[in-house]
Amino acid sequence: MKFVLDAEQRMFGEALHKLLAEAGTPAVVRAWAAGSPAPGRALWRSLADAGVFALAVPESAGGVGPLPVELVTAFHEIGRHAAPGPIVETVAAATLLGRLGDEAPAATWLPGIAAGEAVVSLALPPAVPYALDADVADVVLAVDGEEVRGAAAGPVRASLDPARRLFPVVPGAVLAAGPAVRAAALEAYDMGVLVCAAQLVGVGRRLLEVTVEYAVTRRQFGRPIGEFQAVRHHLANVLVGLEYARPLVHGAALAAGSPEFARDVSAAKVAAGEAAYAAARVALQVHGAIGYTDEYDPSLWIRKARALYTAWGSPAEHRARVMAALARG
Amino acid sequence: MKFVLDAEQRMFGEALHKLLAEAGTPAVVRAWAAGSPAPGRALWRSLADAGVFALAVPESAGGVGPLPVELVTAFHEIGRHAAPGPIVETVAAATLLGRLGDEAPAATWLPGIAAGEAVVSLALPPAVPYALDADVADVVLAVDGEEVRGAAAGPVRASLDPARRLFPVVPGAVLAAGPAVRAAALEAYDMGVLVCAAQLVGVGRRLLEVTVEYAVTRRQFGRPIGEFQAVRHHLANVLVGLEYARPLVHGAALAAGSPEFARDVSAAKVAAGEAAYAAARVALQVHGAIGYTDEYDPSLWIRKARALYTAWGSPAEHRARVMAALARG
Amino acid sequence: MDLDLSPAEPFRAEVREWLRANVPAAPLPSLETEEGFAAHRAWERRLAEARLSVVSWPARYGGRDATPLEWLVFEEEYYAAGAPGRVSQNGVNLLAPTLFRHGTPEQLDRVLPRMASGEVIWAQAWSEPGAGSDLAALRATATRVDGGWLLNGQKTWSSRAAFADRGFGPFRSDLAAGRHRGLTYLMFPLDAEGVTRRPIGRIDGKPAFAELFFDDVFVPDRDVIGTPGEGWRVAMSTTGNERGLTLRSPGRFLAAADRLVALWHERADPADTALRDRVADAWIKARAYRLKGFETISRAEDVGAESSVNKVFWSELDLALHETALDLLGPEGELDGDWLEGYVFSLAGPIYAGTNEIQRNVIAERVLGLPRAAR
Amino acid sequence: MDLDLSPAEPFRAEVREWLRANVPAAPLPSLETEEGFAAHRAWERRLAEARLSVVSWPARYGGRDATPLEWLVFEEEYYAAGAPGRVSQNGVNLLAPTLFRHGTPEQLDRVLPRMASGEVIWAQAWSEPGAGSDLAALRATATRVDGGWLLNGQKTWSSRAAFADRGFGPFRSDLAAGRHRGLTYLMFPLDAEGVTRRPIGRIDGKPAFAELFFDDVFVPDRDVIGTPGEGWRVAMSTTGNERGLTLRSPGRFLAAADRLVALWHERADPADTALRDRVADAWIKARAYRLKGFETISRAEDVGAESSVNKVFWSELDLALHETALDLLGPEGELDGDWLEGYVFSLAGPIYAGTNEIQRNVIAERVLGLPRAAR
Repeated sequence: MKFVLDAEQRMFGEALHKLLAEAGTPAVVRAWAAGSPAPGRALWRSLADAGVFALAVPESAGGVGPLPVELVTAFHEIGRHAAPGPIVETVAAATLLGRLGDEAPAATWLPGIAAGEAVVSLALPPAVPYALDADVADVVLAVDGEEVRGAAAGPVRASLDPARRLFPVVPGAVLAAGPAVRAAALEAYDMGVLVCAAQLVGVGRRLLEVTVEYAVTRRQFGRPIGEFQAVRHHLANVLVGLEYARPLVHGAALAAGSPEFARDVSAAKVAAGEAAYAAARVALQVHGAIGYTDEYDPSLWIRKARALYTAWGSPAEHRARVMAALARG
Repeated sequence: MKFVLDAEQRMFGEALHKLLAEAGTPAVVRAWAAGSPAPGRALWRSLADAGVFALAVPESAGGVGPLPVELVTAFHEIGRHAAPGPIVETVAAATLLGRLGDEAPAATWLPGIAAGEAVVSLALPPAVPYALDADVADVVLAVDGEEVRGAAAGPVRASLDPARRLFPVVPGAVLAAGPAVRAAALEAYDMGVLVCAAQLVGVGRRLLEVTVEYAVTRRQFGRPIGEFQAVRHHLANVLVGLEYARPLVHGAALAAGSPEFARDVSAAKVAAGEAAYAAARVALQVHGAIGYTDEYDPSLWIRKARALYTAWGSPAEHRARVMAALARG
Repeated sequence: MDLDLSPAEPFRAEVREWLRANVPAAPLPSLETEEGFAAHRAWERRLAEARLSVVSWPARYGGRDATPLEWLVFEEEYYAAGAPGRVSQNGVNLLAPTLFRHGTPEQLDRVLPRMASGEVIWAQAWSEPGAGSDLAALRATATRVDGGWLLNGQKTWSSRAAFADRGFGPFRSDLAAGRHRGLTYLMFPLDAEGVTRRPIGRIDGKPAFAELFFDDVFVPDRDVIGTPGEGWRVAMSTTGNERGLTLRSPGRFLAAADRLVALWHERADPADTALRDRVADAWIKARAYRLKGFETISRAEDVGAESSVNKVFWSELDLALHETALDLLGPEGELDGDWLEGYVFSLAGPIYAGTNEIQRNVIAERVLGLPRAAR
Repeated sequence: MDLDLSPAEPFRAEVREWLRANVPAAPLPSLETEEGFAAHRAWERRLAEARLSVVSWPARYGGRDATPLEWLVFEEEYYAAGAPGRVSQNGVNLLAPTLFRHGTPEQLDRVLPRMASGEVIWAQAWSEPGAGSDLAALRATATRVDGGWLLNGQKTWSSRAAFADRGFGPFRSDLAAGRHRGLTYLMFPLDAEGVTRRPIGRIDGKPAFAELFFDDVFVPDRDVIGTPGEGWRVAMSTTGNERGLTLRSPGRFLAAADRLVALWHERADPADTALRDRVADAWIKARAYRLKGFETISRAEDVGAESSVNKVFWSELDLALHETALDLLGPEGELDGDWLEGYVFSLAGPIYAGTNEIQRNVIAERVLGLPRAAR
């Protein structure tokens, strides 16, 4: 039993951290929100070159996956750097396509996903009713009961996080149908919830990092605000929340394929969502007015934390899934 | 509109505060818990002499009531000094008897209640399934649907608050029956909830008083602990909670007899219970180990706050009553 | 003790009727846009024509000498009717009380009527980079010159300053004096020579406030409020208003809580007691805030440190209420709309007008009597 | 990365089987009574006979050299079986690690086997009136005499000391030295000449701890742990144990959370999502604590300040879990019983072993690297 990332997994995370830091994601996110997806698409391809998307694609379709532990390692960094785009949705779509049984749509899209050439958005109602960034996606999939359809994007709905462009879907041609779709959709949802939780932990971690940095440098009433016990204790509580969300995410990743996967990804999403949102509230409170401004970078993570808090299932929905699983014993 | 106690009401409260302070209630409470009710009975009579119980008894039966504002003024002091005994239950019983329509039981008990000669305990299931201090009471009433019965006390059940001795009831002779009982029991419950809420605000206020005093005098790491921001902010939050519970209690008292009474006493109980329990948690945390000891007086209020938090209806039950009232519009 | 609101009922009826007849059917464009700002200014004129823009003011300045109870009732009706946000609120709630307390008759006659009519919209200019909640650290200067003062330096987080007409706030007029001394409280035009304003996007991108840069901006003596050098005292005398009832009247939260209850009945699963309890708490707290308001106006004495108690309570109530709404909306919660706008607005509550941490320090010292502590 | 527990499964099976066969059907009388204390001591002997009282110790002292994973598994099984509380836990979790680190071979051979068998029950004697979380303020003294030391002064909040056999803790041996210097760590008999113990009632009245008064109590040199004057370092080297995993193993909370889930299924209205969400949170947090434990033992390095993170988490989890149970029980919640006992116990969590406020300071400084602050 060794319940920590092994050396290779750690190096993979550090490499992504370096890649994303050098990409200067804040500018990429602002461009994405402003409707200029080019830098985001470039970043997408470098994530693919680093092997991120292949982690979700089965070997049979040119990938190396599914590798849930490596995926949560990647999404921790993706959240930490607020990388834009339907990354969660594309990974969930890869899981969906890989599980359909029906080879045709898998063969059409999975190699492109693994290579970073296919940006996929996905609507998975009821928890995921809108397709994220559908205007930028190469394909939009919409699951409806036992059908997977190609879909067109309706009029955009603005989100609290301007880098999240949400679209109602207009279902088109049926790509796959049958009971296998229902099972595949459930697996896709669980995988989406898992990587969304990992992303939230990364978002919370960055918020803690920047807020600690601010508390050390910003002075008020003649001393660094990090000396005030109220600030210190707020930040300590944020750390505690994140420290206990991470093992739930890792534990859920290791439960992939087991009957506990759904229960464990829901537990991870609850803890990660609460920890990241608490981190956002404290980041805002400690930064004060400047944290409340669009132009100051912490706003990118503060908005994302709140948006992801209810995305891919609200905490209440996931608590209900946990208790339902426990009821079944 | 003058939504503050008038001079006479303030003086009444101050007189009770003086009376209870001079009575040395902590010793009375400890004796009561140890099974020596004599000092408590003496205090009961002096509360009656001060006019407390007459406030709940209609003039027709030798009282001056019902006077809800004066009652909550009294119960604020009763909670502040942790006076022991079924005081809430006796007031609720007076309301029940006064509303029965049936004169016989009212004539039998109300004059004695007003005079402080009759200590009454009451079971009002489901929210009040046990009769408090039934062994000390002169009469135990048990409401069951459309019947009021005299009742005997079953074996005592120990409470977290040793001054609260709870007894299952063994129903006896029917004292009154009919639809009027149901209506009277509801009014009795609402009155009990109201004065219990007032008592909770008094309990919370005393806990804040003693904890502030402790924080000013107790030194750690070379300074009064009241200088530490964590302690200061805990105590400030307790004050805020109590400051907004009080007007809800007063507002509910003024709503007596109106269709909003049930809704408003429930709102008051929720706010008073949360504020008093928060005061107890902070009192314990600020006092540290000494607050966790039986022999140190704050424990009297810390235990009472938790016990009353779920007595006369849990916060959840009262939130449900509020929302039900709002649903009816 | 009583809760007899009947003395204010005739006024309530008049206000309700007027609002029913006059509140625009469609919501005005956002206050934080140029177009919306103009629309809200026009709305203030209509309120003024009905003598409803500043009901608690003396009639000679455009008010109708309403009692505090009548004012609370007006606010309840105003927000219950879903009437537009008050673009003039910083002037009405922060500058006007300052003038009533420290202004000259000439200033009152000159400033108040045009404020009441919406002809002049005022922006508060207090905070500076490096001096948020810490007013004593202000550095923008007012230098004595013949017949007036020259303003230099920078202010920030000036609400509405992107589109407002005039500003007000304390400037450092005596560099030698101590942190709290040597401040002078001034009114100045935002379109004057030497004033540069840079709109700042709120966390949702809307330009809700602005940075102001001053380069030898001349202000005549008649626009000094109170005694030069006494600006700290002048400023402090109204911080209570900002934290207390006037800026956040109970009516605002009663209306929001009622809307939340309606949203719950409309959208939520009645069996979902987790949400139900949070909705109930929002309604209970809004009601507590209303009753506390009646308590406050029933007492003669000044609210003082009680305004800090108020501020902690309403800011946390407002945030919790809107978080509950977003959670109730589930995946719709992050989408643009009234609830999200209200949530974004509520996020600022615990920060501005003195962070809640500072308010808790004030409560600890001035209300609870805990020893003064440096930290 | 993996969660492969199979290496510990044979041991788990053995422990489960032994507990199934040996855990008393009826719960023992409360540990905090003389009768219950004796019963729990006898239970420790039975555990020792099966070499299950100190599984992680070396065999020569009565253990079986269990791996950290095997120890976690033992704790899971132990609490899942509802086995009695561990009357010897202060010796096993606090004194033993100190001896392993600082004790002499002679001390290890003399003290540990009789601790493992329950023959000698140890009480921790650290706190003093006026020195709770602030060990540097200790005033009880150890005076050098021929062949040993004389103890004088007072200790308090000594858990189990009402009925225990021996105590251990730091005493001030050099009054001249600074706050953290001049302490000597000693073991002493509680029934010795000159020791007076006054049981102190816990908030529920049970004598869970005691005050100790020392009047020239002689302690031979062989009962000094580590170097005289180095007691601070000796004491600090095990505070991590008290805050960390060893005193509050995940098994304890996993079992409590499972019991809460069972209580919810048995007693709660399934539609009551408010309670359901709190039950879910308790289960999720207990599971998080378990996984964090696996993480901790998977890392080689010392836990250090992480034990402060642990302590804040488990103490708040334990309290929230028991508050949920009492609320779920409604009017029964205040009645004496296992849940109330657990609640009373959980109330002490945020206070002892260094209050959570102090733990947050430690986290802020040692984990987050915030500037050191006096307050």
